[in-house]
Amino acid sequence: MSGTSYDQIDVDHHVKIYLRVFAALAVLTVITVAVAELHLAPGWAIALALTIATVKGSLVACYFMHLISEKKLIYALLILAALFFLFELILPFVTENNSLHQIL
Amino acid sequence: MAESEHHDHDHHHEELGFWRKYVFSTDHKVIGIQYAVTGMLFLFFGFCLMMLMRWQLAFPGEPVPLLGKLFPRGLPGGVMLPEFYNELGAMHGTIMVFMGIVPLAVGGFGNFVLPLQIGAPDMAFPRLNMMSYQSFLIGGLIMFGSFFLPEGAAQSGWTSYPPLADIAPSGQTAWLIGMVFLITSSLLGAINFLVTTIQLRADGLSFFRLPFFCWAQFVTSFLLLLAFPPLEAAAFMQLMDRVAGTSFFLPSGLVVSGQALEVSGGGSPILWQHLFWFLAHPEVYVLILPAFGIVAEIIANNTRKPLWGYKSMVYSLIVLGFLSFVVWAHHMFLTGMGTTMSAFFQTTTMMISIPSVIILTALILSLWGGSIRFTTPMLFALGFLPMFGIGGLTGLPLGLTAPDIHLHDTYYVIGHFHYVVAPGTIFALFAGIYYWYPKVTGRHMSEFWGKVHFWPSFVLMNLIFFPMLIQGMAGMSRRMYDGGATYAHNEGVLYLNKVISFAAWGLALAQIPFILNLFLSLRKPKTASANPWRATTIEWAAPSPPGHGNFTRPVAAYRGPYEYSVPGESEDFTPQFEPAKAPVAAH
Amino acid sequence: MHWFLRFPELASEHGARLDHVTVLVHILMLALFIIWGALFIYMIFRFSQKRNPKADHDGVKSHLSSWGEGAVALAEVILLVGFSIPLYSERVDDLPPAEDSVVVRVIGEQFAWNVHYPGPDGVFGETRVDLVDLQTNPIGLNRDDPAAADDVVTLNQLHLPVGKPALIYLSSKDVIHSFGIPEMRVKMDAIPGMLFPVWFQPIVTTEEMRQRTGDPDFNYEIACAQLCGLGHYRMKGFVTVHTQEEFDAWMAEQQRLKEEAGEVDDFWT
Amino acid sequence: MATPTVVPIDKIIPHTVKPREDTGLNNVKIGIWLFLASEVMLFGGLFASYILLRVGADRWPRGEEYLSIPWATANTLILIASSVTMVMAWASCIRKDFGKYRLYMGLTVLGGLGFMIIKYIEYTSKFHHGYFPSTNTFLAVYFTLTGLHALHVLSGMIVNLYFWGPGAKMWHTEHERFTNRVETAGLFWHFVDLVWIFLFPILYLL
Ligand code: HEA
Ligand code: HEA
Ligand code: CUA
Ligand SMILES: [Cu+2]
Repeated sequence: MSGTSYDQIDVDHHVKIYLRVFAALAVLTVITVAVAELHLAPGWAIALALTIATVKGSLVACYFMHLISEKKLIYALLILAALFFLFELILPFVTENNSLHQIL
Repeated sequence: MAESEHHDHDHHHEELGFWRKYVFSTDHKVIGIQYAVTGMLFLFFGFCLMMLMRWQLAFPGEPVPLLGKLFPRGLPGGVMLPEFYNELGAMHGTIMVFMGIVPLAVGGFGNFVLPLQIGAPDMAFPRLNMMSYQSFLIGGLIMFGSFFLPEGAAQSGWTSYPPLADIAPSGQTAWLIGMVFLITSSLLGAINFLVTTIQLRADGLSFFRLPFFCWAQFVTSFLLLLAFPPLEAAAFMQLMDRVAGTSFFLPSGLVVSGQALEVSGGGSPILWQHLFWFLAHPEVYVLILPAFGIVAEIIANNTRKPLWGYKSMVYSLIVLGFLSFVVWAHHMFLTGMGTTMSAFFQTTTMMISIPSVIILTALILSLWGGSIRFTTPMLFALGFLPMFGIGGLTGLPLGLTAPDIHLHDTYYVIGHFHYVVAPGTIFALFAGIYYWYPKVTGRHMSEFWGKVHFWPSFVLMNLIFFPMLIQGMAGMSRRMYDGGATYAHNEGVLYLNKVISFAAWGLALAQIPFILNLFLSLRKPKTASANPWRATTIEWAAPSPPGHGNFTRPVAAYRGPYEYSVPGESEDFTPQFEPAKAPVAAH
Repeated sequence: MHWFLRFPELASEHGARLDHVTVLVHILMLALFIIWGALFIYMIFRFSQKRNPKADHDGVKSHLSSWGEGAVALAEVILLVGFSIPLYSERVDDLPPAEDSVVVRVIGEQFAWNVHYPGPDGVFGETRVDLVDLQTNPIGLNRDDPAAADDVVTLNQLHLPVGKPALIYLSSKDVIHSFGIPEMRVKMDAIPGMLFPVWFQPIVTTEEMRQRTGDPDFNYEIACAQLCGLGHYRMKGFVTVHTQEEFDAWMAEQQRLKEEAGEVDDFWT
Repeated sequence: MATPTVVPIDKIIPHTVKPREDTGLNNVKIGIWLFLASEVMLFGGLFASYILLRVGADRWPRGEEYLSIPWATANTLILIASSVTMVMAWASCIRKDFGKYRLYMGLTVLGGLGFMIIKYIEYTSKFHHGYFPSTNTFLAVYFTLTGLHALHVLSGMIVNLYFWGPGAKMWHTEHERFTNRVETAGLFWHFVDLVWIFLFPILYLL
């Protein structure tokens, strides 16, 4: 958002979007809960729940955090962070041989 | 923070009181000095701990002379207890890494030099800068204070592996809390450095005109920013394990001294190691990159020619930064890793050695065709090169799993990394101190005593650390309270323990000229000009020492950072901040 | 080519290859250090201010250094692919078949190594945490389990026959230890809650090694390599490598002792 | 030569308010995003640990065995709503409508407060049932993750409260800078919301 002078921002348009996003988020929240009540197979349940969460997260990031119209530098930064975040998520999967649970 | 209305009457043009000026200052130069002095004090403290350890290693079980009365807890009757030895080891490592080198190299040099080199009036967030220092100080004091806990300081190694660390006495809790403060400090610092470098560069100072030192700080800050949080998460979890009785790192059914441990279990000790090394491998590059930066500046200045291969050095730096996040498990080869995983981490480890080779080669080749001045900073910078060479090269066998089976957790590892950090980074830091001292204080340090400092230090460092490689090859494990005397296979190398210890104490003596030089030079008259080394980078455009807001005139960059000995120029240096004499046609 | 590295005595089958890789890496390191170092020293003298008062703006023009860096990379690739990866993969993945090896469990504790042999029946008796008793039953062996009847448990004494793979399953009761026998070139962490196999084939008996080193008291030692608390430095075990006959005799002796002692274990040393 | 007063340093530092030309951003904006990047790594470490512990566990309870989904759903909606009021507060800054700003910012703080109260109710009810972090790994993860998140909510509330109250003085003196500050606080607040959006299904629903 920064960069554009504040006088040029069409606030009313923004506000309209915020309200729509709010509605979408609320609906998606209800859907996540409803889906969880279905007790799907774990794989599907996880995939679905995380997909919905990702959609919700993206909405927050894109509209509330104005990522949709952000500067290149911020994108570069976030791509970097995302990359390292992925490195981090390799972490549980490089732990082999983690199967024995009793000591003796 | 008292709004001190204290007025100076001795005609200093200052409206800031003593507290605001020296203690709660937001001036990057003051904060840099605070960081550097605190860092040096901690280095000195870590050094003292090490000398105590070396007594025990050289003369296992014999009472330490003089000190017995002072530390009745750890040295009853002067004889060191094994617990106390472990405390010394863990705290030596922690203090040197997190409270010595990082604050000095990044907090000190970074804070003082970086804004000056990019022509900025200060850091982007001065108040955050102050908080960063204060957070460091609190963390440091907690760590220091933990020695006075009834059961002493942390004693599970600087790596704090659980379950040992989970069931260790309360010093470990202090260690964790201290770490959280230190991490917070580094995060705040890193954000500040990054924003400063991105936003406050002077006109014309494009990224590829940045001095190499700035690049090194820039990449270092990224490492700090992105590698520290996982350790923070791990520290929280270990704290929960210790305080709230969780079992993040404790598997079910532990039996400690014949007693079943009353915890829910289900955790994984390996998890800590992953999170720790995810930080700690990038962390070791945090220790070395600023050193590269300092050495590069000094080499360019003292050879009177540009750095050779500046661009490839910068690219190597960036690649190094990236790769440092995917090699962490080379510290964990012997934790039951399978072929695939170990092959992956071996390969990345070998890959990461290549950018280091490129940087080192470029630094060495920069000497070619130069006109080398053997000033004290240059001596330390030159000493750095082969020392880092030995340290880096000994990393190679450790990075290959097969040799690592034999070498893991032996003194070979100790030798490896001390070569990189002690005659490596510490030498670079000494070089930097001698180099920027005139800028910081307006005074010169004595060249003669500088050389008296360098030569013995150089010899003794090698006498300390080379024998460690031999001991390690013989199979001597690290963290041995009796220096490995229990084991028959160490017999042939035990005599080296004494050699090393005497060399270490000798090294202490060799620092006396430095300490005296550092402090006594402060009493000399301020004779340093703005640019005593006839250097090209922008920090030398500011007066020595720089005042409030740093520069007395607007600065901009007109060329690359190291335009030394430009053909056709009358002087052998063409500062970055001097406009071209005969203006070239505008583009 | 071993002279310049001070390795401990060598007593395992794979050890020679491990040493070989180590030597190769060190040759690479030495070569680099000498070449770069020679260049470095030459330049320090050649380009001192005295000899070269005026610096040359451009410096080196050749691109030889890229070749040098390329060569380093190539050497590393060869070390990786040709030596280290295959050797390590054999260590962790090509476990010898249990029937051809001596299978032993080693359980670390602060500050000792418990060694558990399955006995002649080749089956380990059940061990349970709730049966652990520091003095009489450190590994919680369930003595009512028929498979446990002939199990042999020793403290800090690992007996192995020469020339036969020893397959050791490592774990720990309390904190992380590391099981290392320098002469055998093995080392592996013993982590509570995890079970890692380690294997090696001893090729020199203790007796032979005593002759070779001229030290009548020589013993192979298990050295704990991971900081495990205040007694880490003295967490030492012994490995005795017998001939097969001696080993069988030792095992028979243990069985006899067991019978004599009935339920009471008196072989803790 | 004598300069009796020194210009405060924040007045000399460029780009505190106005964006730099080549990056198009002001200092604070980059700073907060860098901070959020580090937060991503912090929670990433915790998520990674959660995955590792869960995959390695013999049995992992479903959230509903211990936790209350209705309360958590309510909390999710509250937090989302407070994110909306937060952007509205920012929009009011741009509209230069101080009354609205006060209203929306106040609502945001109240949203945070509501969230914390519900968290408090949840925590105490766990404790009453004898569920503690030490009970099992699931609860350990639950308390650590939500606890750390709650700390973030708390710090966000403190910042917002400051801008609602004393910090709002800047509205009149340096309006643009103030607007930037609100935006920055908002970015943090939305991030906290975003983390919760992931925590909710992971801890309560799966
Ligand atoms: C600043 C610190 C630093 C640096 C830069 C490095 C650099 C490297 N390290 Fe090191 N390392 C540590 C600090 C560091 N390390 C620490 C602290 C530990 C131990 C932690 C603990 O367990 O407590 C450790 C441990 C450690 C291990 C684990 C060992 C074990 O526990 O078993 C490994 C394994 O792969 C490793 C590998 C490497 C490699 C491949 C590099 C490479 O990046 C090196 C690349 C460099 C070169 C290859 C040199 C090239 C130079 C020349 C070609 C020129 C020669 C020059 C002249 C003659 C003038 N290191
Ligand atoms: C940056 C890191 C760093 C540095 C610089 C050092 C420096 C030194 N270290 Fe250390 N060390 C570690 C990090 C470091 N170490 C770590 C991480 C471990 C592992 C811990 C563990 O097992 O968990 C370790 C372990 C370790 C051991 C092994 C202990 C064991 O395994 O039982 C030994 C043994 O000799 C040792 C010795 C030394 C020596 C002789 C120095 C010397 O080089 C010291 C030289 C120091 C100086 C030259 C400082 C000079 C500074 C001044 C003089 C400042 C003065 C200024 C003022 C007073 C204003 N260190
Ligand atoms: Cu067991 Cu060290
Ligand atoms: Cu490493």
